[in-house]
Amino acid sequence: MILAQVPLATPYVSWLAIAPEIVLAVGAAFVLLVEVQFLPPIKRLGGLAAGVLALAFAFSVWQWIRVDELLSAAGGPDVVNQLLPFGQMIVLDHGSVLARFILLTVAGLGLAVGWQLFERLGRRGAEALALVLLATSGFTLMAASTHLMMMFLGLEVGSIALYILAGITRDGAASDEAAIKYFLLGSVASAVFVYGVALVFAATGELNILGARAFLSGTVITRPAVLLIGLAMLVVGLAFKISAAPFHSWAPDVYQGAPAGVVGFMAAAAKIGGFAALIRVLHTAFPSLLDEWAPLVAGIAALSMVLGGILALVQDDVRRLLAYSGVTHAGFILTGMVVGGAGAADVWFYLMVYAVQLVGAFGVVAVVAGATKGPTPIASFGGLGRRQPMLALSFTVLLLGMGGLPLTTGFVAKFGVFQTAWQAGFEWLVILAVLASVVGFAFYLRVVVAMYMQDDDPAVLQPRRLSRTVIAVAAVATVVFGLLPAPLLELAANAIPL
Amino acid sequence: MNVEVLVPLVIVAPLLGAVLLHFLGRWIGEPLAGWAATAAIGTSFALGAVGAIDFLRGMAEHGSTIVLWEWMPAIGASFEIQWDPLSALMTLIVTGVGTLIHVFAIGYMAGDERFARFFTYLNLFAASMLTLVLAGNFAMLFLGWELVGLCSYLLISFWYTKPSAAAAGKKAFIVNRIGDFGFMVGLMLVFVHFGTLSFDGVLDRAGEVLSTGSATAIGLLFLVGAAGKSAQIPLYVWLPDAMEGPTPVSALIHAATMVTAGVYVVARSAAIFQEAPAAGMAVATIGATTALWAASIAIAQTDIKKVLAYSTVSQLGYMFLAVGLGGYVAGIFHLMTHAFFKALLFLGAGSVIHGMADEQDMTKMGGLARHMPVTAVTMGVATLAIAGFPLLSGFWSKDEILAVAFAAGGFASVLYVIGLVTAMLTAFYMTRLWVMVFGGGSRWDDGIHPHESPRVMTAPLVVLAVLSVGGGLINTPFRLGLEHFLEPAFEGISIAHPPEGIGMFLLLAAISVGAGLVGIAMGGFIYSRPREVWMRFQTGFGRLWELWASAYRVDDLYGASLVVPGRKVSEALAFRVDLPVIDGLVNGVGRVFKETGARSRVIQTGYVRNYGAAFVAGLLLVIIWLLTVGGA
Amino acid sequence: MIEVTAGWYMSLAAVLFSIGLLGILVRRNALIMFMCVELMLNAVNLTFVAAGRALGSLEGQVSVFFVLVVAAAEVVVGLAIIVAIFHRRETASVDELSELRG
Amino acid sequence: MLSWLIAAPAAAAVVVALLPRNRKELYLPVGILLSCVPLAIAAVLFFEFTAGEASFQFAERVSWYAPWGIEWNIGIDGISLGMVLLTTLLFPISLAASTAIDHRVKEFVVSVLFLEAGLIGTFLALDLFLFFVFFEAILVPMYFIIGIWGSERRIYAAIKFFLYTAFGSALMFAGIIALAFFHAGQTGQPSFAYQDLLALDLDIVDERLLFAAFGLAFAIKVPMFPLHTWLPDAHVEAPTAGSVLLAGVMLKLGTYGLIRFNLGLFPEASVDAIPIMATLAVIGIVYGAVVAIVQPDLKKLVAYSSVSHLGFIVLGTFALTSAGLQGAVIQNVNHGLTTGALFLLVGMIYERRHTKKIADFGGLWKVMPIYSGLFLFSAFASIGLPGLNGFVGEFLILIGSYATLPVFAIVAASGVVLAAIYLLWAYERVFTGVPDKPENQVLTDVNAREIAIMAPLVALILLLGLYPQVLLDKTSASTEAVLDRIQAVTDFEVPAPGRLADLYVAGGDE
Amino acid sequence: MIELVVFVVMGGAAIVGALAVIFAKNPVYGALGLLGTLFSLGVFYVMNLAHLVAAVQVIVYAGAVLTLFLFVIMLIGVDKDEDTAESLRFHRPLIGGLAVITLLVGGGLALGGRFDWVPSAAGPETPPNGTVEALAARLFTDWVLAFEVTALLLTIAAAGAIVLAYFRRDGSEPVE
Repeated sequence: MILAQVPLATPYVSWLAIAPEIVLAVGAAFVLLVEVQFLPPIKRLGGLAAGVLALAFAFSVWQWIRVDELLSAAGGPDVVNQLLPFGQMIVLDHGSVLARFILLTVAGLGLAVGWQLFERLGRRGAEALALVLLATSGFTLMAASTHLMMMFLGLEVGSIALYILAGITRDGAASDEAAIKYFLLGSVASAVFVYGVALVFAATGELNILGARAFLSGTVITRPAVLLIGLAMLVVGLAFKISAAPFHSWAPDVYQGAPAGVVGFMAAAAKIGGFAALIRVLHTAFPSLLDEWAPLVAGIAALSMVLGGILALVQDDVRRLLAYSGVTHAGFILTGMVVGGAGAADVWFYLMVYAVQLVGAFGVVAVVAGATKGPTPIASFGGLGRRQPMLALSFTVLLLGMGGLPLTTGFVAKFGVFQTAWQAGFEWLVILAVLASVVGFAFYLRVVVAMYMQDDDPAVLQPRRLSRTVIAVAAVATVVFGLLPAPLLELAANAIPL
Repeated sequence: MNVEVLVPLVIVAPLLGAVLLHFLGRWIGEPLAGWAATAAIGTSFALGAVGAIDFLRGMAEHGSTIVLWEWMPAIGASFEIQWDPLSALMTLIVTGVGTLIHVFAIGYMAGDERFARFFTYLNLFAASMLTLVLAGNFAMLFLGWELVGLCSYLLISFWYTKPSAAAAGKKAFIVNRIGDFGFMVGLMLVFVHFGTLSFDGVLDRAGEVLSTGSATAIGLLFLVGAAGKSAQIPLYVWLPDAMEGPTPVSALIHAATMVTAGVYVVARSAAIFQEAPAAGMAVATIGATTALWAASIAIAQTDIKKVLAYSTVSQLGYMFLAVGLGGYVAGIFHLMTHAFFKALLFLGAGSVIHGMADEQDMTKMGGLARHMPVTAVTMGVATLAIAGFPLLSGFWSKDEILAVAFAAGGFASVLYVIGLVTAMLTAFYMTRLWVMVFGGGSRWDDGIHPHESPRVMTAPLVVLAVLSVGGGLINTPFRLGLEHFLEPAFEGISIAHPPEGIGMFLLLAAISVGAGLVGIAMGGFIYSRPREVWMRFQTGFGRLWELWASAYRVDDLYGASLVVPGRKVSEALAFRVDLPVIDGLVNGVGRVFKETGARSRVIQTGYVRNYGAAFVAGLLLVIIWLLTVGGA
Repeated sequence: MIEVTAGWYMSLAAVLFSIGLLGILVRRNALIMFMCVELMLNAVNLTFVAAGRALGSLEGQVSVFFVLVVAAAEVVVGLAIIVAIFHRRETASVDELSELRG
Repeated sequence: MLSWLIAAPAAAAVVVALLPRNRKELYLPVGILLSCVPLAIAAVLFFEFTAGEASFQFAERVSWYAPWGIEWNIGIDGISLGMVLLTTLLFPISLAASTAIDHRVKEFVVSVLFLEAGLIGTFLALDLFLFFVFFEAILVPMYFIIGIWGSERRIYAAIKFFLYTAFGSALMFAGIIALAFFHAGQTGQPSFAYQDLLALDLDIVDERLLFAAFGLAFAIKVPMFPLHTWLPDAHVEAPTAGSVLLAGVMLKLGTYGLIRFNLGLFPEASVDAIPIMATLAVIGIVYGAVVAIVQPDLKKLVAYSSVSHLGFIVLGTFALTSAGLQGAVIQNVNHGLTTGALFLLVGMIYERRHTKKIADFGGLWKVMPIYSGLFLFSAFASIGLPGLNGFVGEFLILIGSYATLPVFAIVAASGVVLAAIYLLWAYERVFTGVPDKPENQVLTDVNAREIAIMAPLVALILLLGLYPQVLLDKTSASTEAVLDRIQAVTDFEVPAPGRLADLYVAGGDE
Repeated sequence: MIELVVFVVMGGAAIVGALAVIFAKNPVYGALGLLGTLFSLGVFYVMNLAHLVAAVQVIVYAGAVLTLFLFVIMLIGVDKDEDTAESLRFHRPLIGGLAVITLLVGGGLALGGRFDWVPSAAGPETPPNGTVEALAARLFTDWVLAFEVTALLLTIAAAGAIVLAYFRRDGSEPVE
């Protein structure tokens, strides 16, 4: 009777739009089930996971092509439906597909460089694999969502998986501490984020990002306190995920305590998801408040670069160093956001580049951590240039790439965000940022110094060929795309949000 | 042969000699290397003489400029040669005296392990000096000017294992550089006024371009340079030390040729000085003062070469006096005769030293005339020449200078008197030298067997003695040969002359000859007596004599007032400013960063609730920002 | 007659949220900190419901469901972490987990 | 052709990197051999270069990433020609002087070759983005060269070098971005091309700020007083090749940049900045020389002498006269040759004695006559003895500077005196006297390899000293163009070199 | 009028419960305080016509979640007083300051009348009735994707709980 009264408007279902996520989710479930049923060697499961990622990637490529087609099509309600399926909960646009590319790549690389960890985990390796796949799907959803609750769900799927991964080895104080800290602070940040969602909902009556944008552009809000507080909470919740100062305090502890094999993935995935969401929130939903939030984002960026840089200078552990450097990178990337939607291309390029470097760098850290049974003080990299020349060279390239040395992708990325910010009139931020880059060199070079100019650490390293190769590939990519960045830049240039 | 081919070869010949000896000297060996070098400079002399014939004949009056190749066109500097009577005369002096000294050196340097290298340097010096005098622009003149300085450096420190020799070479170069500083600034002024450094461009237009002020500035700056090279007050201190070099070097460089470069430059720049009487007067004053100052030092020296060194300084002062007053011909004339007799004196001294087994202290000599007759006689001739004994070369040239000073009147009269006193002192100390070395009884130690030098050394002495006697005859008041010869080089310049009339000449000559004779008499009278007598004479002067003997302690003064404080400043800057302050600031920036980082670490306490507080604080900041500054 | 508008409820929610947030700062027992998070999520729910009523929109109430699910998932994982830690160290005070710092 | 010039050393580096591990003896010879390829290309370039043409020759311009307006935009003119030649020459030489490198030879050769590619690129780049890429990238190989193969305090020196210079260039980077957007603002299209940016019409305030940003980067590189303190550390710790390349080429990036970019792009600000730049230059000249006098370490002495010598170049640059600028350009090359020679010589003695302390030597002339001669020769070239190359540059600079900066020129001239003091005093202490220390008595004189290393430098020192026209002929058109532009854009009067001079030069040609 | 009374009473209870959570030394009291708050909110949901939500609130939160909490409290035996001595020097003043600032900001906004919780122009005056049917209609149409995504969440939670909290009975870790 009631069904008759309320004709259900079935939302448009686009299987393609969520095909990668379906593959990931099914793949994860499959990994768990196969493990329970057949107890296969972890290597098989790893192969399976790799296959899942590859398949998801293939679907993403298909998506990209489809998006091109749709955007060049004449338009009409069907096209809109296909671009915004599922009741406009998610969007199929270049940005979301690009996020999938990056996240899937990062997941694949992360598995490869951290493979030792998964082997070490034994039976629990399967769960870890599944969690990596699920986390990936969560962040891809987060990047694709055009609905704040959807975004929150994606965020939680990804984050909760990461909390678990942080504590997955259970092999000591550090891991526990990392897990509980990440979990508690992460939950608080999530709660703040979702409170922001509620406040924005209250102020605009919209949970949909596009709806909110339409509402804001058409309405003059006389007393916007609720809206602004909601925006603040959204920004802060996401700033936590990307570890921007002053919401970064979890990052060093978690990076240091979590198992080295997954930290790269954790760090990169959370950043990508966070920035993707930030782009949607700031650029898509709140372009009308650009004048309000741009200085705010600039301030967070500045604080991140300064505080992260200064604290990174005095770190003794490479993982903490990379964590603080991650804080500075959050600042650099935020620099590219102050301009509004046009800056998204530069942000995406930066994310692309940085994610690969980060995962590669943590791959090296994982190798060293494997030899030192956990801690990775800078001294443990001593003489790596002699002990593992290729590994050291790759690490050097990656570090210098993160530092933004010309001829690496890092430089192109920095240049991109800087020029964008300059264009937007944030000259002071750019000047601060270039100076912060120099500080960046100061701490990256400390590791390089250890590798090439100091005494050997006695620990014997046994990097797997797989991780060695992947790290080298990351380094090569850093240089090759640093010389010829045009393909990636063009890729990223598509990703300007609707 | 064409002059344009001939004259460049004047430089090329010794240069080729130097290059050849540099690479093959050791292989050629002794004494052939010396003869080869002599041949090179001899060739130069011959070429110069051939090239000068035109001037003697009165043809090609204006001389010619030969451009070889461009050097620094932006400042109008090419490798170009100015071939006019002045440069021709200088060429002949340099190569002529140089050839003789080369010959002498073959004997003097016999047995030295770096025999060939010595002649390399000598030839290189000749080439450099010829570059200086043949230069067609100031830049190239400066090239030669510096290269002779280099050779001087190399030759003074030829016996580099002797620390004093090495130090002396360095001192010579550095003091010269100080003079060069002035010279360079002068060149800057020249360029800024003329837009070129070419002699043609500068000297022909000096009158129309330069104001008196500019001309004075340039003249004074040139004087600084000249004072360095020609060892005038206050930059003369290097020359006495330069005696550390082998004696032929002292003869060639530090008596006959290089040190006269300053005089040459002033003469060459006559057009500029003509616009700046004050600068000229400064030159003359410096010259006269130096002449007296150095002479007073010379009288108290016991080292034979030191006496000659101060004598050189003093004589150069005469030349400055002359050219400063516009008596260019007189100056150049004295330059030439001085080259003859001072080279002779040095070579003679070298002969003595050679014969006395490297003894230089005159108090340990005496009575050498018996053992070294040729040396004694030739040196005697030179002594008389420098003392202004009538009809010898020094008489003519020095008298001309004094006469010019007398004729100039005014303040120059004072300079004239100074010159006269100096003439007397000159006669005194030269006689003293001769008598102490050759006269009286012997005072040398047992085991020394003085002997006359070999023919190869005495022959140049004889030739120079002849020149010292007769060289003055080319420019007597009765026959102004040199003046006519040089006239084309001083076109448009009013040259200062002695007073007209034979009577005047005789009067002035009588005065100066009188002064000379007094000096000779005193010197001869006192120093032919036993040692106690002249010691008593010397102590009669008390402290004054000591002051003279110690050369007025100028070296100490410079050391205390310039060298030591300079070094203190340098050390202070290097170790108290550069390292701690400037570098300290740089490192301080780094330290501030690290320190800030280290202090900031405490905010990362490791406690979750503390992190939460930071988070909340940030959140509140963001909210407050949006509610106030940023938004509504 | 004072009408209790949505604003009242939302103000109350704000107070509750603030208390929860404050609790994170003052407590060191992981369990209680976690309860504070639950408190905050409940404040969010109240906001959603109240706002939804005022706006005449059901979306608020629907959102509450998802917040609830998330809360439940967090509870499971969070308690698992706490149990795992307690298993080894016999404590639930996060103050004792402060080795990582600086 | 120019692309090949950049690619050749990079390719060489790859080749060396691919040499088998068990053929250690091959690394250095192959490296030397391959580094002669760019030299050959540069030589061809030199002879093909058209004298008297101010524009960029052999230019190549390909879009790199069009939306940002960055391009592969390279070309050569008179200002960079000499620097490219010097660079390609010094690399084979410094590699040949590196036989003392005994560990990680392959890495060393590879670093050096990459450094060469980067340096050539920096001199050729006309796109400011590209320029900055090269300008920064070269820090890395040099950092490794100092940090791995240096002496005791190498790490400190390497990091200081890297950070100091990177700090300097950071603001320039911001400036480059700003320039591109000024261009975008005026034409609608961002561009980093030097040729395009010359046409910019900048607000004077902006121009001054940009001048400062670029100037700081270059001033640190030069290095100008008081930003020079990284230099002595870097020089002292670097291996011979490092010091040679650092002093010979890398410092020239600063002076080159000042001429090319500061004078070229910011003429008005340049004119305004003359007092500051000239003051710092002159302080540098005197200060560097005074501090050099008492240095106890030969390398440090030469390092401070570089501070002094480069002050001349900056002075000549900002004198804005024809002679001054020509002098600056040629002095860039000259200083590379003479200081390179001095560092090579210090390196040779260091290899034999493992000390660079002046006090440890004495009387070397006796035991090493040829070496002493070479040292004396190089020292006099550095002192500025006419007939050798150092004189030509300094004399042109001094004479040229007087017209616009009389007081500065006079003070600067005192640097010439001081140069004689510090070098000759050091020479006296090291070479003259009797070799009384037993270690010094057994030293062997230079061998054939070392003579071969020095020979080209000695030859060029003489050639440029006696016939600088060989280079000036090709550079003067470009320097004149820079001055013409300044004259055209600002109200600064570039003093005429004097009508007479022109007359006589013309006369000399016939 | 009734609404006002209910609001004041239950609101007060909610706040008291919340304060109990953050100030009770014994976690058990804290949990009971939370229970009170949750229950109060359930009442508010009813008053806001969110019937299903209210039911779920009581069943899921009060019933399941809080029970789980109490269960864990008992399991790990932390049902004793917490040590409240502050070990961080500046922490107390810091949070005191933060609390004051929060109050000032909130109070300032409220007194300044700058709160406009929902735009007054928005929405019809008929409040939505949160019946099962109405909510289901939303959940399974436009929200269907979100609904499916919760499956991922629960899978993760399940897997996570096993991975983290499952220990072999012999105490030996499966890996290390």
